[in-house]
Amino acid sequence: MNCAYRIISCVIMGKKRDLEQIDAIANEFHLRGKLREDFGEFIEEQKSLGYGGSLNAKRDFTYKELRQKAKEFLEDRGI
Amino acid sequence: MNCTYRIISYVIMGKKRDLKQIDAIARECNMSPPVRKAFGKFIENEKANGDMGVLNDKGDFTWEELQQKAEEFLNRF
Amino acid sequence: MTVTSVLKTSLGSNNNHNLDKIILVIVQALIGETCNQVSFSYGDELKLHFGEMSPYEHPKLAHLLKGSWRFGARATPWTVKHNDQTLVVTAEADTDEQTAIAKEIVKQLEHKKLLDLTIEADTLQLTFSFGDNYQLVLEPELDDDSGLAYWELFMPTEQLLTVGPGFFWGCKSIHERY
Amino acid sequence: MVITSVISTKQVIQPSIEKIIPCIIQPMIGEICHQVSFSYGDELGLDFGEMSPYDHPKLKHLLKGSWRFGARASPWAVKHHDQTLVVTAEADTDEQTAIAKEIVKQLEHKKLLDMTIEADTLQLTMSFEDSYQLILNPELDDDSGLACWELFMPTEQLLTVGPGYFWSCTSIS
Repeated sequence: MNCAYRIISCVIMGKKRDLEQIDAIANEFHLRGKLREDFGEFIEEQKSLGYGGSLNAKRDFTYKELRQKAKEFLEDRGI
Repeated sequence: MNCTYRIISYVIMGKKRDLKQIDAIARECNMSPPVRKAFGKFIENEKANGDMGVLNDKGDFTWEELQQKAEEFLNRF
Repeated sequence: MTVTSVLKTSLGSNNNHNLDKIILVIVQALIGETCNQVSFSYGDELKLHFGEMSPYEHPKLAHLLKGSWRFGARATPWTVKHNDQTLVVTAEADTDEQTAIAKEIVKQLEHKKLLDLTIEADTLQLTFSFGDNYQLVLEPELDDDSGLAYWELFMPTEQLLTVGPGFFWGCKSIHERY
Repeated sequence: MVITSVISTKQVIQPSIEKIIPCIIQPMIGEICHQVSFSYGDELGLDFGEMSPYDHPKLKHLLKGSWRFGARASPWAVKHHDQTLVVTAEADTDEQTAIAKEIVKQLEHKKLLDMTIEADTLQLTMSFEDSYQLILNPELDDDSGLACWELFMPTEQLLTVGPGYFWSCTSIS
Protein backbone atom coordinates (compact mmCIF):
# COMPACT_ATOMS: atom_id res chain seq x y z
CA MET A 1 0.00 0.00 0.00
CA ASN A 2 1.40 3.35 -0.98
CA CYS A 3 1.09 6.65 0.80
CA ALA A 4 -1.93 7.75 -1.20
CA TYR A 5 -3.91 4.75 -0.07
CA ARG A 6 -3.14 5.25 3.58
CA ILE A 7 -4.40 8.80 3.43
CA ILE A 8 -7.84 7.59 2.35
CA SER A 9 -8.61 6.73 5.93
CA CYS A 10 -7.87 10.28 6.96
CA VAL A 11 -11.14 12.02 7.40
CA ILE A 12 -11.94 15.70 7.90
CA MET A 13 -14.57 18.17 6.88
CA GLY A 14 -15.71 21.75 7.21
CA LYS A 15 -17.51 21.33 10.45
CA LYS A 16 -21.26 21.74 10.27
CA ARG A 17 -21.46 23.25 13.72
CA ASP A 18 -19.05 26.03 12.81
CA LEU A 19 -20.82 26.81 9.54
CA GLU A 20 -24.24 26.73 11.15
CA GLN A 21 -23.07 29.17 13.80
CA ILE A 22 -21.55 31.50 11.24
CA ASP A 23 -24.75 31.37 9.18
CA ALA A 24 -26.95 32.00 12.21
CA ILE A 25 -24.90 35.01 13.29
CA ALA A 26 -24.74 36.26 9.69
CA ASN A 27 -28.54 36.14 9.62
CA GLU A 28 -28.80 37.98 12.90
CA PHE A 29 -26.55 40.77 11.62
CA HIS A 30 -28.10 40.76 8.13
CA LEU A 31 -24.88 39.59 6.51
CA ARG A 32 -25.95 37.96 3.26
CA GLY A 33 -24.14 36.80 0.15
CA LYS A 34 -20.73 38.35 -0.16
CA LEU A 35 -20.77 39.83 3.34
CA ARG A 36 -21.47 36.44 4.90
CA GLU A 37 -18.59 35.00 2.86
CA ASP A 38 -16.26 37.79 3.98
CA PHE A 39 -17.29 37.22 7.58
CA GLY A 40 -16.21 33.54 7.40
CA GLU A 41 -12.84 34.62 5.96
CA PHE A 42 -12.52 37.30 8.63
CA ILE A 43 -13.08 34.78 11.44
CA GLU A 44 -10.51 32.38 10.01
CA GLU A 45 -8.06 35.24 9.56
CA GLN A 46 -8.54 36.35 13.16
CA LYS A 47 -7.59 32.82 14.27
CA SER A 48 -4.46 32.80 12.14
CA LEU A 49 -3.45 36.21 13.47
CA GLY A 50 -3.60 34.89 17.02
CA TYR A 51 -6.96 36.44 17.93
CA GLY A 52 -8.63 33.05 18.25
CA GLY A 53 -11.46 32.05 20.54
CA SER A 54 -11.64 30.02 23.72
CA LEU A 55 -13.80 27.09 22.53
CA ASN A 56 -11.00 24.54 22.08
CA ALA A 57 -7.27 24.06 21.55
CA LYS A 58 -7.71 25.02 17.88
CA ARG A 59 -8.82 28.45 19.10
CA ASP A 60 -12.31 28.14 17.61
CA PHE A 61 -14.91 30.57 18.89
CA THR A 62 -17.87 30.25 21.23
CA TYR A 63 -21.19 31.60 19.98
CA LYS A 64 -20.81 34.66 22.18
CA GLU A 65 -17.32 35.31 20.84
CA LEU A 66 -18.59 34.98 17.27
CA ARG A 67 -21.26 37.61 17.91
CA GLN A 68 -18.57 39.91 19.26
CA LYS A 69 -16.48 39.25 16.14
CA ALA A 70 -19.46 40.06 13.92
CA LYS A 71 -19.70 43.46 15.59
CA GLU A 72 -15.96 44.05 15.06
CA PHE A 73 -16.30 42.94 11.43
CA LEU A 74 -19.03 45.49 10.80
CA GLU A 75 -17.27 48.26 12.71
CA ASP A 76 -14.07 47.74 10.72
CA ARG A 77 -16.07 47.96 7.53
CA GLY A 78 -17.62 51.18 8.70
CA ILE A 79 -21.21 49.92 8.54
CA MET B 1 -56.53 50.46 -42.55
CA ASN B 2 -58.16 47.56 -40.78
CA CYS B 3 -59.12 47.34 -37.13
CA THR B 4 -55.98 45.45 -36.15
CA TYR B 5 -53.77 48.20 -37.46
CA ARG B 6 -55.57 50.93 -35.59
CA ILE B 7 -55.20 49.12 -32.31
CA ILE B 8 -51.40 49.24 -32.65
CA SER B 9 -51.44 52.87 -31.75
CA TYR B 10 -53.21 52.15 -28.48
CA VAL B 11 -50.77 52.18 -25.70
CA ILE B 12 -51.12 50.93 -22.11
CA MET B 13 -48.99 49.36 -19.46
CA GLY B 14 -48.92 48.08 -15.88
CA LYS B 15 -48.27 51.35 -14.20
CA LYS B 16 -44.88 51.54 -12.56
CA ARG B 17 -46.09 53.72 -9.74
CA ASP B 18 -48.76 51.22 -8.72
CA LEU B 19 -46.39 48.26 -8.88
CA LYS B 20 -43.69 50.06 -6.93
CA GLN B 21 -46.17 50.98 -4.22
CA ILE B 22 -47.39 47.41 -3.91
CA ASP B 23 -43.77 46.18 -3.78
CA ALA B 24 -42.83 48.74 -1.14
CA ILE B 25 -45.80 47.90 1.07
CA ALA B 26 -45.09 44.18 0.64
CA ARG B 27 -41.51 44.78 1.81
CA GLU B 28 -42.70 46.91 4.71
CA CYS B 29 -45.06 44.13 5.83
CA ASN B 30 -42.51 41.33 5.22
CA MET B 31 -44.73 39.63 2.65
CA SER B 32 -43.14 36.70 0.82
CA PRO B 33 -43.27 36.94 -3.01
CA PRO B 34 -46.41 34.76 -3.38
CA VAL B 35 -48.17 36.76 -0.68
CA ARG B 36 -47.14 39.99 -2.42
CA LYS B 37 -48.60 38.58 -5.64
CA ALA B 38 -51.84 37.65 -3.89
CA PHE B 39 -51.96 41.14 -2.37
CA GLY B 40 -51.88 42.67 -5.87
CA LYS B 41 -54.81 40.42 -6.81
CA PHE B 42 -56.61 41.35 -3.62
CA ILE B 43 -56.33 45.06 -4.36
CA GLU B 44 -57.55 44.58 -7.92
CA ASN B 45 -60.39 42.43 -6.58
CA GLU B 46 -61.40 45.09 -4.07
CA LYS B 47 -61.65 47.60 -6.91
CA ALA B 48 -63.72 45.19 -8.99
CA ASN B 49 -66.08 44.76 -6.03
CA GLY B 50 -66.65 48.48 -5.87
CA ASP B 51 -64.36 49.15 -2.91
CA MET B 52 -62.48 51.89 -4.72
CA GLY B 53 -59.66 54.15 -3.66
CA VAL B 54 -59.81 57.93 -3.91
CA LEU B 55 -56.58 58.48 -5.92
CA ASN B 56 -58.33 58.92 -9.28
CA ASP B 57 -61.58 58.17 -11.05
CA LYS B 58 -60.34 54.65 -11.85
CA GLY B 59 -60.57 53.91 -8.13
CA ASP B 60 -56.84 53.50 -7.60
CA PHE B 61 -55.56 53.77 -4.06
CA THR B 62 -53.47 56.31 -2.22
CA TRP B 63 -50.44 55.16 -0.25
CA GLU B 64 -52.37 55.40 3.02
CA GLU B 65 -55.28 53.44 1.58
CA LEU B 66 -52.90 50.73 0.36
CA GLN B 67 -51.36 50.48 3.82
CA GLN B 68 -54.82 50.13 5.28
CA LYS B 69 -55.66 47.45 2.68
CA ALA B 70 -52.45 45.56 3.48
CA GLU B 71 -53.42 45.39 7.13
CA GLU B 72 -56.90 44.16 6.23
CA PHE B 73 -55.42 41.61 3.81
CA LEU B 74 -52.93 40.20 6.30
CA ASN B 75 -55.42 40.10 9.18
CA ARG B 76 -57.72 37.87 7.21
CA PHE B 77 -55.02 35.40 6.18
CA MET C 1 -40.81 22.65 12.02
CA THR C 2 -43.30 20.11 10.70
CA VAL C 3 -44.35 22.50 7.98
CA THR C 4 -40.73 23.13 7.01
CA SER C 5 -39.98 19.46 6.61
CA VAL C 6 -43.10 18.89 4.52
CA LEU C 7 -42.02 21.71 2.23
CA LYS C 8 -38.52 20.28 1.93
CA THR C 9 -39.88 16.96 0.74
CA SER C 10 -42.04 18.56 -1.90
CA LEU C 11 -39.13 20.74 -2.98
CA GLY C 12 -37.04 17.64 -3.39
CA SER C 13 -39.38 15.93 -5.79
CA ASN C 14 -40.51 19.04 -7.64
CA ASN C 15 -37.14 20.56 -8.07
CA ASN C 16 -35.51 17.47 -9.37
CA HIS C 17 -36.49 17.95 -13.04
CA ASN C 18 -33.47 19.31 -14.76
CA LEU C 19 -31.34 20.63 -11.91
CA ASP C 20 -28.21 19.06 -13.37
CA LYS C 21 -28.75 20.76 -16.74
CA ILE C 22 -29.64 24.13 -15.22
CA ILE C 23 -26.58 24.22 -12.98
CA LEU C 24 -24.24 23.33 -15.83
CA VAL C 25 -25.66 26.08 -18.03
CA ILE C 26 -25.23 28.63 -15.25
CA VAL C 27 -21.62 27.66 -14.47
CA GLN C 28 -20.62 27.03 -18.09
CA ALA C 29 -18.18 29.95 -18.22
CA LEU C 30 -16.18 28.52 -15.30
CA ILE C 31 -14.87 25.69 -17.48
CA GLY C 32 -11.46 26.62 -18.86
CA GLU C 33 -10.59 28.83 -15.89
CA THR C 34 -7.58 28.06 -13.70
CA CYS C 35 -7.82 27.28 -9.99
CA ASN C 36 -5.48 30.03 -8.80
CA GLN C 37 -5.87 29.36 -5.12
CA VAL C 38 -7.10 26.71 -2.68
CA SER C 39 -8.00 28.13 0.72
CA PHE C 40 -9.95 27.31 3.86
CA SER C 41 -12.56 29.37 5.61
CA TYR C 42 -13.87 29.05 9.18
CA GLY C 43 -15.11 25.52 9.84
CA ASP C 44 -12.36 24.17 7.55
CA GLU C 45 -14.57 24.91 4.57
CA LEU C 46 -12.74 24.17 1.33
CA LYS C 47 -12.68 27.07 -1.12
CA LEU C 48 -11.39 27.12 -4.69
CA HIS C 49 -10.63 30.45 -6.35
CA PHE C 50 -10.81 30.69 -10.13
CA GLY C 51 -10.41 33.50 -12.65
CA GLU C 52 -9.14 36.98 -11.99
CA MET C 53 -7.67 37.49 -8.50
CA SER C 54 -8.35 40.67 -6.53
CA PRO C 55 -8.07 41.73 -2.88
CA TYR C 56 -10.97 41.47 -0.44
CA GLU C 57 -12.63 44.80 0.30
CA HIS C 58 -12.75 44.43 4.08
CA PRO C 59 -9.82 46.40 5.59
CA LYS C 60 -8.71 43.45 7.71
CA LEU C 61 -8.73 41.12 4.71
CA ALA C 62 -7.17 43.51 2.21
CA HIS C 63 -3.93 41.49 2.11
CA LEU C 64 -5.83 38.36 0.94
CA LEU C 65 -6.77 37.63 -2.65
CA LYS C 66 -9.99 36.13 -3.93
CA GLY C 67 -10.98 34.82 -7.33
CA SER C 68 -13.72 36.23 -9.53
CA TRP C 69 -15.25 32.72 -9.22
CA ARG C 70 -15.20 31.30 -5.69
CA PHE C 71 -16.40 27.80 -4.99
CA GLY C 72 -17.21 26.90 -1.37
CA ALA C 73 -17.75 23.23 -0.45
CA ARG C 74 -19.64 24.15 2.77
CA ALA C 75 -19.73 21.06 5.05
CA THR C 76 -19.90 18.53 2.18
CA PRO C 77 -17.36 15.67 2.20
CA TRP C 78 -14.91 15.81 -0.68
CA THR C 79 -12.40 13.56 -2.38
CA VAL C 80 -9.28 14.32 -4.41
CA LYS C 81 -8.24 11.87 -7.12
CA HIS C 82 -5.17 11.77 -9.32
CA ASN C 83 -4.90 9.41 -12.29
CA ASP C 84 -8.03 7.68 -10.96
CA GLN C 85 -6.32 6.99 -7.66
CA THR C 86 -7.93 8.46 -4.54
CA LEU C 87 -5.51 10.72 -2.68
CA VAL C 88 -7.80 11.74 0.15
CA VAL C 89 -11.41 11.33 1.28
CA THR C 90 -12.90 13.61 3.90
CA ALA C 91 -15.87 12.89 6.14
CA GLU C 92 -17.31 13.58 9.57
CA ALA C 93 -14.39 13.04 11.98
CA ASP C 94 -11.58 15.55 11.98
CA THR C 95 -8.47 15.29 14.11
CA ASP C 96 -6.22 18.28 13.63
CA GLU C 97 -3.61 16.09 12.00
CA GLN C 98 -6.05 14.62 9.46
CA THR C 99 -7.31 18.08 8.63
CA ALA C 100 -3.79 19.30 8.05
CA ILE C 101 -2.95 16.40 5.72
CA ALA C 102 -6.11 16.76 3.62
CA LYS C 103 -5.60 20.53 3.34
CA GLU C 104 -2.08 19.89 2.09
CA ILE C 105 -3.20 17.33 -0.50
CA VAL C 106 -6.02 19.39 -1.99
CA LYS C 107 -3.50 22.21 -2.56
CA GLN C 108 -2.27 20.12 -5.51
CA LEU C 109 -5.25 21.52 -7.43
CA GLU C 110 -3.69 24.99 -7.39
CA HIS C 111 -2.71 26.32 -10.83
CA LYS C 112 -4.61 23.51 -12.57
CA LYS C 113 -7.05 24.32 -15.34
CA LEU C 114 -10.66 23.22 -14.93
CA LEU C 115 -11.46 21.02 -17.93
CA ASP C 116 -14.93 19.79 -17.07
CA LEU C 117 -17.64 19.93 -14.46
CA THR C 118 -20.40 17.37 -14.11
CA ILE C 119 -23.30 16.96 -11.71
CA GLU C 120 -25.16 13.73 -11.19
CA ALA C 121 -28.94 14.24 -11.35
CA ASP C 122 -29.89 11.70 -8.65
CA THR C 123 -27.06 11.92 -6.12
CA LEU C 124 -26.00 15.53 -6.85
CA GLN C 125 -22.41 14.26 -6.90
CA LEU C 126 -20.30 17.08 -8.31
CA THR C 127 -17.08 16.31 -10.16
CA PHE C 128 -14.45 18.86 -11.15
CA SER C 129 -11.96 17.51 -13.69
CA PHE C 130 -8.67 19.38 -13.81
CA GLY C 131 -5.59 19.27 -16.03
CA ASP C 132 -2.91 16.69 -15.22
CA ASN C 133 -5.65 14.14 -14.44
CA TYR C 134 -6.78 15.59 -11.14
CA GLN C 135 -10.37 15.35 -9.92
CA LEU C 136 -12.23 16.87 -7.01
CA VAL C 137 -15.46 15.06 -6.14
CA LEU C 138 -18.17 16.31 -3.77
CA GLU C 139 -20.69 13.82 -2.46
CA PRO C 140 -23.53 15.63 -0.66
CA GLU C 141 -25.39 13.79 2.08
CA LEU C 142 -28.95 14.06 0.80
CA ASP C 143 -30.41 13.04 4.17
CA ASP C 144 -28.44 15.64 6.10
CA ASP C 145 -30.72 17.80 8.22
CA SER C 146 -28.35 20.64 9.12
CA GLY C 147 -30.05 22.93 6.62
CA LEU C 148 -26.68 23.89 5.16
CA ALA C 149 -26.28 24.16 1.40
CA TYR C 150 -24.13 21.47 -0.24
CA TRP C 151 -21.99 23.97 -2.04
CA GLU C 152 -22.06 27.53 -3.31
CA LEU C 153 -20.42 29.49 -6.07
CA PHE C 154 -19.77 33.22 -6.13
CA MET C 155 -19.74 34.25 -9.79
CA PRO C 156 -18.27 37.22 -11.69
CA THR C 157 -21.84 38.18 -12.60
CA GLU C 158 -22.16 39.24 -8.93
CA GLN C 159 -24.50 36.31 -8.35
CA LEU C 160 -24.36 33.60 -5.75
CA LEU C 161 -25.39 30.12 -6.90
CA THR C 162 -26.42 27.72 -4.15
CA VAL C 163 -27.18 24.01 -4.40
CA GLY C 164 -28.83 22.12 -1.55
CA PRO C 165 -30.06 21.19 0.92
CA GLY C 166 -31.94 18.50 -0.99
CA PHE C 167 -32.69 19.33 -4.60
CA PHE C 168 -33.16 23.01 -3.91
CA TRP C 169 -31.08 25.43 -5.91
CA GLY C 170 -31.06 29.20 -6.00
CA CYS C 171 -29.22 32.04 -7.65
CA LYS C 172 -29.32 35.58 -6.33
CA SER C 173 -27.41 38.82 -6.04
CA ILE C 174 -24.32 38.72 -3.82
CA HIS C 175 -25.24 42.19 -2.57
CA GLU C 176 -28.57 41.17 -1.06
CA ARG C 177 -28.68 42.40 2.52
CA TYR C 178 -32.12 41.52 3.84
CA MET D 1 -24.56 51.48 1.61
CA VAL D 2 -21.73 53.57 0.16
CA ILE D 3 -19.72 50.43 -0.45
CA THR D 4 -22.63 48.77 -2.21
CA SER D 5 -22.98 51.58 -4.70
CA VAL D 6 -19.25 51.62 -5.45
CA ILE D 7 -19.43 47.94 -6.29
CA SER D 8 -22.46 48.30 -8.49
CA THR D 9 -20.73 50.85 -10.72
CA LYS D 10 -17.96 48.36 -11.49
CA GLN D 11 -18.07 46.57 -14.83
CA VAL D 12 -20.32 43.58 -14.21
CA ILE D 13 -20.06 40.57 -16.45
CA GLN D 14 -23.34 39.64 -18.09
CA PRO D 15 -24.65 36.13 -17.58
CA SER D 16 -25.61 34.02 -20.61
CA ILE D 17 -29.22 34.84 -19.93
CA GLU D 18 -30.41 33.63 -23.35
CA LYS D 19 -29.21 30.10 -22.50
CA ILE D 20 -29.92 30.01 -18.77
CA ILE D 21 -33.54 31.23 -18.72
CA PRO D 22 -34.88 28.82 -21.39
CA CYS D 23 -33.19 25.95 -19.51
CA ILE D 24 -34.88 26.91 -16.23
CA ILE D 25 -38.34 27.35 -17.71
CA GLN D 26 -38.06 24.31 -20.00
CA PRO D 27 -40.70 22.25 -18.11
CA MET D 28 -43.28 25.00 -18.78
CA ILE D 29 -43.15 24.41 -22.54
CA GLY D 30 -46.21 22.41 -23.55
CA GLU D 31 -48.35 23.80 -20.72
CA ILE D 32 -51.66 25.52 -21.46
CA CYS D 33 -52.26 29.18 -20.65
CA HIS D 34 -55.48 28.62 -18.70
CA GLN D 35 -56.01 32.20 -17.67
CA VAL D 36 -55.02 35.71 -18.65
CA SER D 37 -55.62 38.15 -15.83
CA PHE D 38 -54.64 41.56 -14.54
CA SER D 39 -53.35 42.59 -11.19
CA TYR D 40 -53.17 46.04 -9.57
CA GLY D 41 -51.32 48.44 -11.83
CA ASP D 42 -52.77 46.63 -14.87
CA GLU D 43 -50.00 44.07 -14.64
CA LEU D 44 -50.51 41.31 -17.18
CA GLY D 45 -50.52 37.83 -15.66
CA LEU D 46 -50.59 34.46 -17.43
CA ASP D 47 -51.42 31.30 -15.48
CA PHE D 48 -50.22 27.94 -16.76
CA GLY D 49 -50.34 24.36 -15.52
CA GLU D 50 -52.47 23.07 -12.69
CA MET D 51 -55.04 25.61 -11.45
CA SER D 52 -55.86 25.94 -7.76
CA PRO D 53 -57.70 28.54 -5.64
CA TYR D 54 -55.88 31.31 -3.76
CA ASP D 55 -55.50 30.71 -0.02
CA HIS D 56 -56.81 34.12 1.06
CA PRO D 57 -60.50 34.01 2.10
CA LYS D 58 -61.39 37.01 -0.09
CA LEU D 59 -59.69 35.47 -3.13
CA LYS D 60 -60.99 31.92 -2.78
CA HIS D 61 -63.15 32.32 -5.90
CA LEU D 62 -60.07 33.08 -8.00
CA LEU D 63 -57.76 30.47 -9.46
CA LYS D 64 -54.01 30.59 -9.93
CA GLY D 65 -51.75 28.41 -12.03
CA SER D 66 -48.82 26.31 -10.84
CA TRP D 67 -46.80 28.53 -13.23
CA ARG D 68 -47.62 32.22 -12.88
CA PHE D 69 -46.03 34.70 -15.24
CA GLY D 70 -46.15 38.41 -14.38
CA ALA D 71 -45.14 41.02 -16.96
CA ARG D 72 -44.57 43.68 -14.28
CA ALA D 73 -44.47 47.11 -15.95
CA SER D 74 -42.83 45.92 -19.20
CA PRO D 75 -44.54 46.92 -22.45
CA TRP D 76 -45.92 43.95 -24.35
CA ALA D 77 -47.29 43.13 -27.77
CA VAL D 78 -49.56 40.39 -29.09
CA LYS D 79 -49.05 39.00 -32.59
CA HIS D 80 -51.16 36.61 -34.59
CA HIS D 81 -49.81 35.15 -37.85
CA ASP D 82 -46.96 37.69 -37.64
CA GLN D 83 -49.45 40.54 -37.57
CA THR D 84 -49.36 42.82 -34.54
CA LEU D 85 -52.73 42.93 -32.78
CA VAL D 86 -51.76 45.30 -29.99
CA VAL D 87 -48.71 47.07 -28.60
CA THR D 88 -48.69 48.57 -25.12
CA ALA D 89 -46.47 51.32 -23.79
CA GLU D 90 -46.34 54.23 -21.36
CA ALA D 91 -49.63 56.06 -21.89
CA ASP D 92 -52.83 54.42 -20.71
CA THR D 93 -56.28 55.82 -21.17
CA ASP D 94 -58.93 53.60 -19.65
CA GLU D 95 -60.30 52.78 -23.07
CA GLN D 96 -56.92 51.71 -24.45
CA THR D 97 -56.31 49.56 -21.39
CA ALA D 98 -59.66 47.87 -21.83
CA ILE D 99 -59.04 47.07 -25.48
CA ALA D 100 -55.56 45.65 -24.92
CA LYS D 101 -56.84 43.55 -22.02
CA GLU D 102 -59.52 42.14 -24.29
CA ILE D 103 -57.10 41.31 -27.11
CA VAL D 104 -54.52 39.51 -24.95
CA LYS D 105 -57.33 37.27 -23.66
CA GLN D 106 -57.04 35.48 -27.01
CA LEU D 107 -54.04 33.65 -25.51
CA GLU D 108 -56.32 31.81 -23.08
CA HIS D 109 -56.47 28.03 -23.59
CA LYS D 110 -53.53 28.14 -25.97
CA LYS D 111 -50.59 25.82 -25.51
CA LEU D 112 -47.15 27.36 -24.98
CA LEU D 113 -44.84 26.03 -27.69
CA ASP D 114 -41.65 27.99 -27.12
CA MET D 115 -40.11 30.74 -25.04
CA THR D 116 -36.95 32.58 -26.11
CA ILE D 117 -35.04 35.53 -24.72
CA GLU D 118 -32.79 37.82 -26.70
CA ALA D 119 -29.34 38.25 -25.14
CA ASP D 120 -28.87 41.99 -25.82
CA THR D 121 -32.38 43.44 -25.69
CA LEU D 122 -33.86 40.90 -23.24
CA GLN D 123 -36.85 40.74 -25.57
CA LEU D 124 -38.94 37.78 -24.43
CA THR D 125 -41.03 35.89 -26.96
CA MET D 126 -43.64 33.37 -25.92
CA SER D 127 -44.95 31.39 -28.87
CA PHE D 128 -48.36 29.79 -28.56
CA GLU D 129 -50.31 27.40 -30.76
CA ASP D 130 -52.48 28.81 -33.54
CA SER D 131 -49.60 31.18 -34.42
CA TYR D 132 -50.02 33.53 -31.47
CA GLN D 133 -47.06 35.31 -29.89
CA LEU D 134 -46.69 37.41 -26.79
CA ILE D 135 -43.64 39.66 -26.87
CA LEU D 136 -42.19 41.60 -23.94
CA ASN D 137 -39.86 44.46 -24.69
CA PRO D 138 -38.28 45.47 -21.37
CA GLU D 139 -36.93 49.01 -21.11
CA LEU D 140 -33.28 48.43 -20.26
CA ASP D 141 -32.71 52.06 -19.27
CA ASP D 142 -35.69 52.11 -16.93
CA ASP D 143 -34.71 53.28 -13.45
CA SER D 144 -37.84 52.27 -11.53
CA GLY D 145 -36.01 49.28 -10.01
CA LEU D 146 -38.87 47.01 -11.09
CA ALA D 147 -38.06 43.62 -12.59
CA CYS D 148 -38.75 43.12 -16.32
CA TRP D 149 -40.86 40.07 -15.56
CA GLU D 150 -41.22 37.29 -13.02
CA LEU D 151 -42.32 33.69 -12.99
CA PHE D 152 -43.61 31.73 -10.02
CA MET D 153 -42.75 28.10 -10.63
CA PRO D 154 -44.20 24.82 -9.27
CA THR D 155 -40.80 24.13 -7.72
CA GLU D 156 -41.62 26.81 -5.10
CA GLN D 157 -39.10 29.09 -6.80
CA LEU D 158 -39.49 32.60 -8.12
CA LEU D 159 -37.54 33.39 -11.28
CA THR D 160 -36.96 37.11 -11.82
CA VAL D 161 -35.39 38.83 -14.81
CA GLY D 162 -34.32 42.44 -14.47
CA PRO D 163 -33.88 45.21 -13.80
CA GLY D 164 -31.20 45.22 -16.48
CA TYR D 165 -29.35 41.97 -17.07
CA PHE D 166 -29.73 40.83 -13.49
CA TRP D 167 -31.63 37.61 -12.95
CA SER D 168 -32.33 35.54 -9.86
CA CYS D 169 -34.08 32.37 -8.85
CA THR D 170 -35.04 32.18 -5.20
CA SER D 171 -37.04 30.00 -2.87
CA ILE D 172 -40.53 31.31 -2.12
CA SER D 173 -41.38 28.90 0.71
